[in-house]
Amino acid sequence: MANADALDAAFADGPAYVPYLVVGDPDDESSKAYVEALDRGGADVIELGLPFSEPIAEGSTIQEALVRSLDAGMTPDRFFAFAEDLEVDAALVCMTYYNLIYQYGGSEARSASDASAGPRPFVERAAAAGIRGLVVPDLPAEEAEPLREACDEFGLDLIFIVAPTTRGDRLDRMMANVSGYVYVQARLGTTGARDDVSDQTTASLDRLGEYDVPKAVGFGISTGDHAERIVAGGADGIIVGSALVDVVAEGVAAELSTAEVADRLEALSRELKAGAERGHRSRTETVESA
Amino acid sequence: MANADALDAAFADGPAYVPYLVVGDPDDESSKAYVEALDRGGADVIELGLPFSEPIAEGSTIQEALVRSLDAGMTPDRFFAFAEDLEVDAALVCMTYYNLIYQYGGSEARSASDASAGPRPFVERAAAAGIRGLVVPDLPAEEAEPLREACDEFGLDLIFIVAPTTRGDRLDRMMANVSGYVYVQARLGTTGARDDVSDQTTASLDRLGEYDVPKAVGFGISTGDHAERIVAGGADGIIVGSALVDVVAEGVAAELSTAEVADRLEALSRELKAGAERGHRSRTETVESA
Amino acid sequence: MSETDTRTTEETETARRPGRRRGREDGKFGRYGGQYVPEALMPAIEELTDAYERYVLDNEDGFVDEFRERLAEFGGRPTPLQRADRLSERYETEVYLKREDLLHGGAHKLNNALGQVLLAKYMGKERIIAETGAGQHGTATAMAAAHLDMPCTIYMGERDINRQRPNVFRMKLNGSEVKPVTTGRGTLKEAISETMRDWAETVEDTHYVIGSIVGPHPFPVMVRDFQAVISEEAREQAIEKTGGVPTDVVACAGGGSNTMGTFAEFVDDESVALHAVEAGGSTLEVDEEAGVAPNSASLFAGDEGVLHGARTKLLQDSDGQIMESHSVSSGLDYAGVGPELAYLVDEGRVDPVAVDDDAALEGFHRLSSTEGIIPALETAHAFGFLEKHHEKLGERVVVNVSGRGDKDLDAAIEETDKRDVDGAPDMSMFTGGM
Amino acid sequence: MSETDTRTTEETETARRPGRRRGREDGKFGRYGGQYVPEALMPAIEELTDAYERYVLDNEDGFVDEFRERLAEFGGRPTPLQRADRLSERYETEVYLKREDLLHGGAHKLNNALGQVLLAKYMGKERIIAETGAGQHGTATAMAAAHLDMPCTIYMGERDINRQRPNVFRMKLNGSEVKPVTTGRGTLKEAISETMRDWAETVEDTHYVIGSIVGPHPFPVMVRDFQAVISEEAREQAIEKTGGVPTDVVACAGGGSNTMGTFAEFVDDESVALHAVEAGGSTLEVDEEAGVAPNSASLFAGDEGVLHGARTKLLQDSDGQIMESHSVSSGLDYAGVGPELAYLVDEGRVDPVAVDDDAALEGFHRLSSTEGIIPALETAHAFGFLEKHHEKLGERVVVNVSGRGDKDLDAAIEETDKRDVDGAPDMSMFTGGM
Ligand SMILES: Cc1ncc(COP(=O)(O)O)c(C=O)c1O
Ligand SMILES: Cc1ncc(COP(=O)(O)O)c(C=O)c1O
Repeated sequence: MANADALDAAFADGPAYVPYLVVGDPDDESSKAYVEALDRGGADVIELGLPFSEPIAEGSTIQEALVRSLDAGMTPDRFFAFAEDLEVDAALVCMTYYNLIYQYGGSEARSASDASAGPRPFVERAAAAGIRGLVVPDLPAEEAEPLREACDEFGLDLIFIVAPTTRGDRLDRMMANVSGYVYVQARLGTTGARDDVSDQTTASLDRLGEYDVPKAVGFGISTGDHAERIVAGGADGIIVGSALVDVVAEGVAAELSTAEVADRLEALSRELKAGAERGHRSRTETVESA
Repeated sequence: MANADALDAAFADGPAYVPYLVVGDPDDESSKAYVEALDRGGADVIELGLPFSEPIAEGSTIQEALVRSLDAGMTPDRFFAFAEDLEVDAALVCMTYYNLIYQYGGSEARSASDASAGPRPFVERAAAAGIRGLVVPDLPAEEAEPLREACDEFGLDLIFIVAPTTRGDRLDRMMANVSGYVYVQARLGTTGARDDVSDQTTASLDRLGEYDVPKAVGFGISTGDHAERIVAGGADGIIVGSALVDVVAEGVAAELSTAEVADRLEALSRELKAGAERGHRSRTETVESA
Repeated sequence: MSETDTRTTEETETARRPGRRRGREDGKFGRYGGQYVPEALMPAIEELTDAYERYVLDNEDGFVDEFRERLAEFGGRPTPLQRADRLSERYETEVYLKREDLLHGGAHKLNNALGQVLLAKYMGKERIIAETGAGQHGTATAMAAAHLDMPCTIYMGERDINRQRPNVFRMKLNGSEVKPVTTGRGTLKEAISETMRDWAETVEDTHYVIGSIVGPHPFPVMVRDFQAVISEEAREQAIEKTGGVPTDVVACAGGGSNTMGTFAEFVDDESVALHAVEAGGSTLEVDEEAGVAPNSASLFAGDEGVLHGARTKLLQDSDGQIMESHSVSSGLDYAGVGPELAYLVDEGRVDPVAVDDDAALEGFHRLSSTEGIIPALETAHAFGFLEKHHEKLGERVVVNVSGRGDKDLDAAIEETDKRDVDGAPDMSMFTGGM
Repeated sequence: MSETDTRTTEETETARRPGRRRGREDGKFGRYGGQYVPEALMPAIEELTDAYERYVLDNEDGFVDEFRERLAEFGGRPTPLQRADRLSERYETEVYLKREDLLHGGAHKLNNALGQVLLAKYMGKERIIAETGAGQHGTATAMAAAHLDMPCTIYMGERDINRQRPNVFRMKLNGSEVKPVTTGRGTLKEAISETMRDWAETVEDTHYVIGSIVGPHPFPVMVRDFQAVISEEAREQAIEKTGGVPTDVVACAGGGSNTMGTFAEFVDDESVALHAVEAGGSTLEVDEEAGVAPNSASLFAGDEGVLHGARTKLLQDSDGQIMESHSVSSGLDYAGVGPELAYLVDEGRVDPVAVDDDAALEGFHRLSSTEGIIPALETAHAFGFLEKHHEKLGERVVVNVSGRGDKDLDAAIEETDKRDVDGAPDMSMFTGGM
């Protein structure tokens, strides 16, 4: 049974470390070990990727992980069973594409003349599996009403992604719908590990300053140094995906043991978490010395 | 040196046997033996084919013979040398396409602003080589004036081909230009040995009845029986090409000796000549008994 | 000048004919359509929507005039509406062919590609990207980009590259960069993802030319409006030649761009029956287990979902995973369809029909041998429909010949060889490839 | 109705413009032309001459009206005259393209094939035969025959069949019989001989569709008159678009049908320079010994002779044997040329230019990458000319794009790979064939 704390709690004391992995990559058993390693490494929230066949928002690292998971037979029901099975302290968030949410529960929901019937069964099942929030990269705020309602009904948070280019009306609309945290996209483009920290991040955090919701920055964070600088720059948390998925992919390529890969994931997690904490301290110090 | 009798003489007593072979097929030496075999077999006139690269009026049998000869290096000059070298009693006629006649003697003749300068050098050289007449299948009477003049100058006959479809003005114009004999095309189509005698032949001979020039029938004659029926039908001579070229081609394919091929050509010639003579007798008898 | 006159008349006309305006306001076609895209793309999509409204709808800076002129000069418009003498005899009805196969590039695809590349130029973009599956949209985009002097990158699955080499060659000849996509199965789906990925990083100076009436708003309305020139011409030509609008209009449907292009101007003519012919593949049965639909009949056999930015009808399994679709014609081989068509089918305005591979191949040979026009295999489905359903058609039928078949010779030899196709010539000397 | 009006105007026009009537009386163009054919064909040729005069010149039974209508509907006429923006910039002169590549089938060849097949129908013939080399004339004839429901046999050398399989496939798809010619070297020459042979046997019910302005009268004038639609349109379009006739008109020349088609209406406009661009092959030097001309520049390098029924300029050795010609483009690979062009060159009215294989390939890549039009390799020679001689051209140049290059992709890859071609994309992934 997953940890039942609310997402806000995860951001309550100190910067949150929010790692992402694709569930079922490369198989359910290893995947469980990997997610639990993230937890041991200090995860506050874990984003569990439920693979969709057309992941238009992903970089190639994550896309390939999604394909590995699908090829191994991942389905929404297996995903929920996986989540139920997990023994972790971190709060669980499901990251997937809207069509899987919309289809869940079969054709009855779909073919009802009321189009909003779609997402409810998925959210209900997710809640039962201990999922505390949803990230849906292809669902803009404008189309989010039915999902927002279902999340409210079952007590899940709906997390939106804010891009470097999001501002004005769109940003307001999004902020009116968001809960849990906002996913601040560090740069233009899709997911994927990078070496530098973007100026766009700082600008985004500035723009978001007035909104009272935790801001987790993602896209491209791969080292403790990154994490430090981002948190120092004002982020309430860091989201790390591709860098961790890379570790899994290397494990597949080099045929490493599950334990070995889990160890590496745990170690990288500790590094990232420690970086985030350093960043937080330096920020506090700056604030104090100011 | 070729026989110097005029062509008319060849038709003077009894039906004329007019065989055709491609000079230089498959090489000059064999070719000489073959032509001389025709002569021994009773030829009255021999049509010597000078190969042109685009023989549009030929069937595939003769076309392939032309290619064999060209591949072995035949040229107009070698052709004339070949004719000069022959030891035969029959009168020699050259059958070729107009471009070779027109080009002979090089670019001086060609580029003269008077287009009629073209054929003269060829005819002069042919006459010197003992050629008594020309057959030019792609030269219609309408375009024949310059060649006609050159032939008159050097004492050659110009033989025209009359098709089953030639009548009226065209026939008159042709008959006004022809000398030696007319080549009566037995059927529509191109050269090639066939098994039957065409009704078109009889019709053509009827149409030509009023003109006072020997009528030699060709296209498709291959046996003594054919020859007999054609001469019985009123022809003054028979022209045989593809049936003889076939014998040469078989010799090439079966790698027979030159002597063997020459014997076959002589034998077939005897059969054809005998057939023609039978036909002539039966016609004479019919006339007498009428 | 006369262009402007025509436009004005058209605008009045459009106002009287709501079908031509559908979706322009908000990208919605009843429950279908929308903008299901990553947030990072939203600004680009908004910028594009704005540009679409200004240039395409309001002819700002004379965009529409230039577009029409280039379509005429470079593309070869208008294409003829030709009476098909022998098909008319065969089916005892008047059959007319709208000859999009004569458009530059050999298919209707250029209408859209030229429109979008020109629009990108008006928007001040400096670079064009596009996905392609069979290569038809890619070649059209590459041509338009060369014509308008825009750098262009085409994403294409590695497997498709190997299957469609002549089209790859054409794109490269036209100066485009062709980027092989090696992720996943290396086909159209992955190429679309890869193009979206590129766009997400480069939205500021790059325009993504989508190849059909799919994707997020404003693509479905914009592509329809560019392709609508087909039906604008066809309707006028039909009236001029036959004295009235046709009784039936037929077009094949993959994503649906030639379909909506051919239907657009007739949607408001209630007397005109509209037939959208989908690829029935080998069978309409679906292999849920393998996630494979051996067809691509999303209008006929699909159900509602969200794909590539829009809510529409899809081929999907019960979880919502998109199926691998199949068709003898790679250009129809897509698991989704334009949201406007999904709507018009639900409304009963468009009649969806599936024609299987065999019937399409027969149609291919029938048109080739009796009318002297070798159609694209996509187009051939429309002629399979004619053979099967001609008895229910009225007395004046317009069929859109969406493309020519030169690109399909290899595939047609091979597929014909596998079957006993009615009316096919003996091709045994060629089997084993050319 | 308006068709008839146009015709009348045209006839008056023609009367004022002797160039359009040249050769119609007797098939003579100065010293060139004539009817050098076997006697057995003369009646067919006379029958055809009579039919040409009645139907084509006098529009008996409305032949010309039907021809024009079918050219428009089936063929896609008029083809555009397009301004080539980037070439105009490059050469600092206005370059316009006459887009015959957009004609059905992908080349100007259909103008003639459709005219002759229709004429055969008016004559009551029941069967069509034609020769083909590269397959372009064969495919055009096969299309026209299918369209007009005439049985059709195409003769093609066995070697050409192997080199041009896609075109063979197209002819068969259109319902034509393709007869391989195995005599001799199995190329165009032999195919012509074989077709003549068939014709000599079947003249009564068969029409032989010759593919260029070559052969005995009335073919050169008749094919010119059918192809003249190119220049009729181009002249009108040029006047409409630019306010006057062009200063220069450029067309490639093999047999010369697209050349004369493009020139015909301009011959009487003395201010218009006419450039006939021949295939210079690898060199203009001739190998007398081997009987090989590594080019097919008969206007530029040939001399007078008689071939395939007409007196004209030829590539021949000093004996008068016809040379094997060569060009990177198989459609220009012919040792003769139309007698009318030979005449116009002697008169100084037409400027003959040879462009070699390398320059043609560069032209091919230049047009593809800068204008988005992949030309036939034949056509590419005209663009090789433009590059080399643009400085001597006037301010308004019309170039005929005689055909599209889809048929040439394989050859272009291979030939580009052999050389270092300016502006060619990197195609290394494709070399070794596709
Ligand atoms: C000739 C042709 N027709 C139809 C299609 C299907 O596309 P759409 O349904 O968007 O017209 C294609 C796609 O490649 C095509 O090439
Ligand atoms: C595209 C194209 N252009 C030109 C030619 C040359 O023929 P002509 O000189 O008769 O126009 C051909 C012949 O096949 C061709 O296909």
